[in-house]
Amino acid sequence: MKNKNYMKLEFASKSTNEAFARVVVAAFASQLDPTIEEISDIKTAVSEAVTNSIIHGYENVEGMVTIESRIVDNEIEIIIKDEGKGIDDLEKALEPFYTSKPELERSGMGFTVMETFMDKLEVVSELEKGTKVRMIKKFKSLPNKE
Amino acid sequence: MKNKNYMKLEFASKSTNEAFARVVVAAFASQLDPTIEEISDIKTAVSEAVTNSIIHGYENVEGMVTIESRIVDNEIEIIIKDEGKGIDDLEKALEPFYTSKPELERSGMGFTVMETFMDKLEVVSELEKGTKVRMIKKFKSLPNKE
Amino acid sequence: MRLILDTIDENLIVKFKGELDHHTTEEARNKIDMWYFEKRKKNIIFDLRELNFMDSSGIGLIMGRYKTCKENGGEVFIVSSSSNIERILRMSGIYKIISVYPTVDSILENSLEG
Amino acid sequence: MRLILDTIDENLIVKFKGELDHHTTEEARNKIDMWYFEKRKKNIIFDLRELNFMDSSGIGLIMGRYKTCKENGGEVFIVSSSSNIERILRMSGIYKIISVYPTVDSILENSLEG
Ligand SMILES: Nc1ncnc2c1ncn2[C@@H]1O[C@H](COP(=O)(O)OP(=O)(O)O)[C@@H](O)[C@H]1O
Ligand SMILES: Nc1ncnc2c1ncn2[C@@H]1O[C@H](COP(=O)(O)OP(=O)(O)O)[C@@H](O)[C@H]1O
Repeated sequence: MKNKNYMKLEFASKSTNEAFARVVVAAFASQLDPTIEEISDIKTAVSEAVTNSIIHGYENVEGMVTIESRIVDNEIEIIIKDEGKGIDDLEKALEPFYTSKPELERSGMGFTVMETFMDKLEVVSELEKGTKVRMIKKFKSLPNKE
Repeated sequence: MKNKNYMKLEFASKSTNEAFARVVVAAFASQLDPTIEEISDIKTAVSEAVTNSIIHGYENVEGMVTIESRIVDNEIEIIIKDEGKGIDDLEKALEPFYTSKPELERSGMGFTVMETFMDKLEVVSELEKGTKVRMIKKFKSLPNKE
Repeated sequence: MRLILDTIDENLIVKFKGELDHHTTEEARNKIDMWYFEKRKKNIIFDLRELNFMDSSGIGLIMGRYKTCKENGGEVFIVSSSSNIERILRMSGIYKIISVYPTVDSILENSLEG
Repeated sequence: MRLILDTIDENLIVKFKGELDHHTTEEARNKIDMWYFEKRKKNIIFDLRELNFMDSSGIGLIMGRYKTCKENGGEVFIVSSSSNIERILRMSGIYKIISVYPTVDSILENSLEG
């Protein structure tokens, strides 16, 4: 039997919700019996994407961030979306160490972290429309039986 | 300054998600610095409402359960909704010990638990449309500053 | 949730660890009943001390076993110490028909004396 | 997140407990800089051993303090032992410019000798 599950979370783009978002995705992923390292990878990747939506997408104006997640067998898909200002030059944005906000002491490592800690990363962005980050991770463990 | 926050969660009506729903609401409420007892009250009330949507609303057919939550100052509002079969006789349903599913060993205490553990409970239901439970709890603690 | 089953004399001892909700009661119910009947026990002792969450599904589970035990001339006992679990047990009125004890031993001593 | 600040000689020791993300770095940054300048310290030692989460915001915070220290003729040191934190530190290339030690004492001994 296929192990399947789905959830969607929307929340206000407040920096207090970065920790909340991590807890939610980690709790959802926990049904896959992940290792501590796998959970840490997912929490870090989610934290990067959610932080980006809050500080780059909405630039601290309040908007809504959406996280959608699907589990199929031992694979988790996580989509993090905002309707913020979007990314002008996506290729440059994806480069390690590039940041448009050095004054906020951003390291420019966000996308690199997501890419390294997850198995797959896709970014779609449109100026003035928003940004959508899609990540996939395959877990080593066998899924829990229902 | 007013302490305000908002989140909305949708998930598949699977019984594994009962624990997930509790964790999410507890994590969201944790910004109010609740006591262990207050968190336990909220987790129990959420568990009752979500379980009802899964077993009574959808009768184990898969549908979506929605939890919306708002924090304003030291008050949390939690709305749990399904688009399941709805409740025929709401007055009877709210009576302690009444259950339409004694064969599943339901205790008929769900609504009584929600009422006792939260400060306010409102139920709206329409046959074949679904059920919406709205609960409010005021926390004793002062809200965290941002 | 972890379920630990044990027997002493004519008692089945059911120990829960973790969270007891609708999902986990479904898993526990069959195992408890199987042990109760296969090992021909009379009484069930629910040890709830290591449970950190229980909702009304747990009440339903205990009440269901209460009926089974009564039908077989047995009794149900509860061992509990956590205040959160106590609150829902008290609310449910279950203490009107089932006695609560602080330890498993205090039940066993009592039933030996009786 | 809890931030514990301490000074030994010309070193400011910054100890984090809990989770270091964008939200909590914002809280920590001002306090660290205030102590650094008010107490006229030269070096900063980041003790990350009790951190159970850090994302790239933490890298940004450390790199920012690295610049400040360099401008004031000082240095930055890291104390770390958790493998999860190690992974993001290594990935960021921060170890090319900042040295990591297993304990605070091993840094203090080193700088005394040096
Ligand atoms: N959700 C987003 N909305 C708008 N711009 C974004 C978003 N995410 C990333 N960016 C842009 O891409 C750049 C690189 O992102 P990232 O690698 O995460 O580094 P950092 O967050 O440290 O700047 C950001 O500086 C920003 O200009
Ligand atoms: N979301 C729902 N959808 C349909 N029926 C419901 C829903 N919630 C409650 N009910 C009805 O109300 C009755 C009483 O609910 P409750 O007090 O929670 O007891 P229990 O869940 O133990 O049956 C249920 O048995 C069911 O008939």
